[in-house]
Amino acid sequence: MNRMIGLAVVVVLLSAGCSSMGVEPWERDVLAKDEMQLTTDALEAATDDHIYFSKEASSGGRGFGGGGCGCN
Amino acid sequence: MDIASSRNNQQREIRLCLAEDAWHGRFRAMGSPCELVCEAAKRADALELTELIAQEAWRIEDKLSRYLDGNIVARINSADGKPVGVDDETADLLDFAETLYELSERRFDVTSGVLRRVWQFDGGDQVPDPQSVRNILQYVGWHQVDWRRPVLQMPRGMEIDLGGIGKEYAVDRCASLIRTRDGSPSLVNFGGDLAATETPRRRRSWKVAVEGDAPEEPERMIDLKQGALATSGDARRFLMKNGVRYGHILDPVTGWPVPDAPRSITIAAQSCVQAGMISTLAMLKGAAAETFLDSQDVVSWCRR
Amino acid sequence: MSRKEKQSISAALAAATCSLLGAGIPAVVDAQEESAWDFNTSLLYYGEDEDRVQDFSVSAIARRMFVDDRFLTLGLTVDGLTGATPSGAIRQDVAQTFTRPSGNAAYTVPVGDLPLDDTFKDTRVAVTGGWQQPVGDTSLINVGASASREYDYTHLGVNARFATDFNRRNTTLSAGIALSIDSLDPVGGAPMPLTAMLDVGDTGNRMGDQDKDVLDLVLGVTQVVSRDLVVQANYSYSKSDGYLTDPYKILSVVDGTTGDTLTRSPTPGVEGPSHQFLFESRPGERTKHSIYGQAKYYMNGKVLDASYRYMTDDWEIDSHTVDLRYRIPFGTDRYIEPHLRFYTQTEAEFYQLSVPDSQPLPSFASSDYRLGDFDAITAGVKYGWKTRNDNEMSIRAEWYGQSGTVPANQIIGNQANRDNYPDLNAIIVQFGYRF
Amino acid sequence: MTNSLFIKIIVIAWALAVSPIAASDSAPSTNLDLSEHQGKVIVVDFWASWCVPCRRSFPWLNAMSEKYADEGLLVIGVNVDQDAGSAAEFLQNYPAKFLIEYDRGGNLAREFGVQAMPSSFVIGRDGQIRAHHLGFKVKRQDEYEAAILEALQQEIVK
Repeated sequence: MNRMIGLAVVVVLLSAGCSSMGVEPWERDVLAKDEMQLTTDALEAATDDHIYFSKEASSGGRGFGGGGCGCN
Repeated sequence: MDIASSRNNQQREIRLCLAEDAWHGRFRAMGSPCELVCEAAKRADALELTELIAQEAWRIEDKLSRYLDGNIVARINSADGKPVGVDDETADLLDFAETLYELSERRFDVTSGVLRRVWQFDGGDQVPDPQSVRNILQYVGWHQVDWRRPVLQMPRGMEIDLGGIGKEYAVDRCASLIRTRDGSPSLVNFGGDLAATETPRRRRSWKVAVEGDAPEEPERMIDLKQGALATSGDARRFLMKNGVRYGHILDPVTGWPVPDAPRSITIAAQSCVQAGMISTLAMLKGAAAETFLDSQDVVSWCRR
Repeated sequence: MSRKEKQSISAALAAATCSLLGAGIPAVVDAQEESAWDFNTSLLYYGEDEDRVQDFSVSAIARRMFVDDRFLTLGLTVDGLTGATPSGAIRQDVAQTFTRPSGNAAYTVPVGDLPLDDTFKDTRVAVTGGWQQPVGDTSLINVGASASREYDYTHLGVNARFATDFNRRNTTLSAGIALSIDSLDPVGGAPMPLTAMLDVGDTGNRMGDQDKDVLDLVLGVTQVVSRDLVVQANYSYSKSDGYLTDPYKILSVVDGTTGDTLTRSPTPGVEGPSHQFLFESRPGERTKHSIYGQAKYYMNGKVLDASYRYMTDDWEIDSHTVDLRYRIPFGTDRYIEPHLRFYTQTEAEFYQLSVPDSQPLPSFASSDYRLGDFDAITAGVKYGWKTRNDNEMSIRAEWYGQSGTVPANQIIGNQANRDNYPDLNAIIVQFGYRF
Repeated sequence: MTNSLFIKIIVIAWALAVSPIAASDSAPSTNLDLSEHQGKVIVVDFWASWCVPCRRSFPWLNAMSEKYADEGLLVIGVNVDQDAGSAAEFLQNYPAKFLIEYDRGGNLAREFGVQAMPSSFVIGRDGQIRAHHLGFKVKRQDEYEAAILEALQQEIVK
């Protein structure tokens, strides 16, 4: 339980510390590039998630944990 | 032809019954009893079609009613002289209204609704004085409206009312909805303005009764195979003063009822909108209504 | 007015009516918009060494853009899996015979070999659908559904996500929920946990279909830090309920002193296991928490993508994952992207290599290598280029290796001389085409 | 953001652009000289080559520019790209039939308080901001157009 609270605090701190950061709306040329999106290739990300979901005890994090078995 | 809104949504219910070999789905919209006569075999199909057209009729009612706040008509009428952008469907209706204004030589005018402020056709004898008619006339006239699709702007105090087109438009929209759904042969009847989706299969034609103006007058039976019917004129809406009968068709140019207009005109045409507009245009011709109708290639019934 | 002119009124009216009714309610279409559909397709080969799992997979995501940034996304994946996978039993100095999961046949593993279940063959079809649209000027909503089917497993899921921007769109907060309802129908029926592997034809310990429900919640914040740097932090909660056991995994029952698997004799005239094995057992609940952080940093055309994930769960598995990608462009429309991934996890509290007969049977036990203590490394490279008609192609090749250890206190007698943890080496080759 | 703040911003923009001192200044705010167009209604649309909704807005801006040119509408697309190349490429794909100005340093965008890309400001004949919108939604084109028409009809308040 303590560990959960710890995680929540980290997330809250991250978001609170952010209010003054950032760029002007017209300065987003680099951020608008395809390669700067958090997920550049949805299919590759889904493939990796599925492989590691099948081979390791952890899953998700980036998004949802992913379903299906495809185990072993 | 006013679109009177049933604000109370509880009135929005559908009844369905089987009579004379066809399903009759009934509901109220636009201030009129509405009916779908449908040759569907199954009750569920008839109900589905009735629900479909009732939703469409109510949608149009909500959109065009001048009694509802917040719809596009209210936004235009409360713009206070400012320009208002309108959606595509409303723009189509306004384009149509503009065409009719030109075709009718300014007699068909969606801005003429404000004349109702001085004219109340309740069968009484309250004929307004000429000065108050002149005063209100400054707020009438489509030529004062700046309509540049999709933006409409009109002087403060003016109002538009699409009720003169709305019901016929709704009938045609509903008929074409049923056609695109491949529904069974149906007749869409909104308060006497009606359209057939196709020729009926179980009988030779759709039997349509046009009510007489007075109880002693017989109904007029019309056989409709295809197309649409619309009727203008309402014997119950008039004023009587000093032996002069003032019919409810107002001439937006003079602000006074059209003299010698027929009591009712029924038109058969391809679409309900066409039928309705021709009957309205004929009404506005007054004494020349029949001459006008003769010159047009339409099937008409005129009552004097 | 002449008769002819008057007649033109009904003709003009007919034309006007036609344009009023013919139009219906037109969809607003903007001809300047880019092509409405785009497709992302891929071919994947995943192969493990020593005749273990091989997977060929074909996937496609189709996305349709509607007016004003609304999107429909449809996805399809078809997987063909073959090969063998460690059953969970330990190596022996003699040959070992096992009953197949179906219960209809037996197979024998040679002396000293890692017991693999080679009956593994499956086709998986998975579909997804999603809708995304803006809400107001600064928010976004996503809803989706997913389903997949393999011969012994069915998955159905729904998900929704809401994201809203603050601070001139430099900060995005998001919250998502996903629910899935899965059902398992293992070959030969799901075995009762911690019961013995029986002779061929004996179905005395098999059960019917099993269910598993999963609830996932994700809370995230994305922050633009500077013109070149964007970071994301997520907290995820995942709760699984139901049948979480792997119906095909077993444990060897061993002598408490020698560590050798105890033998047994099948009923005369019937094939059956040569040694004593128990089907594994896992708790019916699992709660996972993870935090995930990602940074994308643009350096003069090159992009560093670094992420870290910490996961902990109530099976006492803790894991750390670091993922690094570095995209280096060259020429006008080519790039090369090395990829490194490090993963480490601790073993589940009920992980055990084997079951000693000298000790009382625990409630839960599994020797599934994926619940053990192991490290994994992925190393690879991706090469991408633009085709002449501005479509994108890419190919990546990666090596994935797992290397695990069994806790020293679980190793009994002769087990110390054997290789107990089934290390894994796999290659991943994926070809992608976007158009 | 209130109208009065916008007025101030416009005054600054104007002063920088119009005054000879500002013109000889080493860091002029912008090349955009709104005073040349006094008495017109001006749509100032901030756009960038990397901005997807900007692609949608160009056909509409073209249409407005043509439709209301005679009534005194001037559309100015202010490009905020850092390098001229990407703007030029964008304009090849999405040609503009209106005036394009460049604001590399984002000075004008800052003075207008631009919150998102694209951002459009309708400046009345009297130089005051009459309307503005963030982003560009095809479904709201009629509203945007109504705002322009309204500004076109406003008399200069003396």
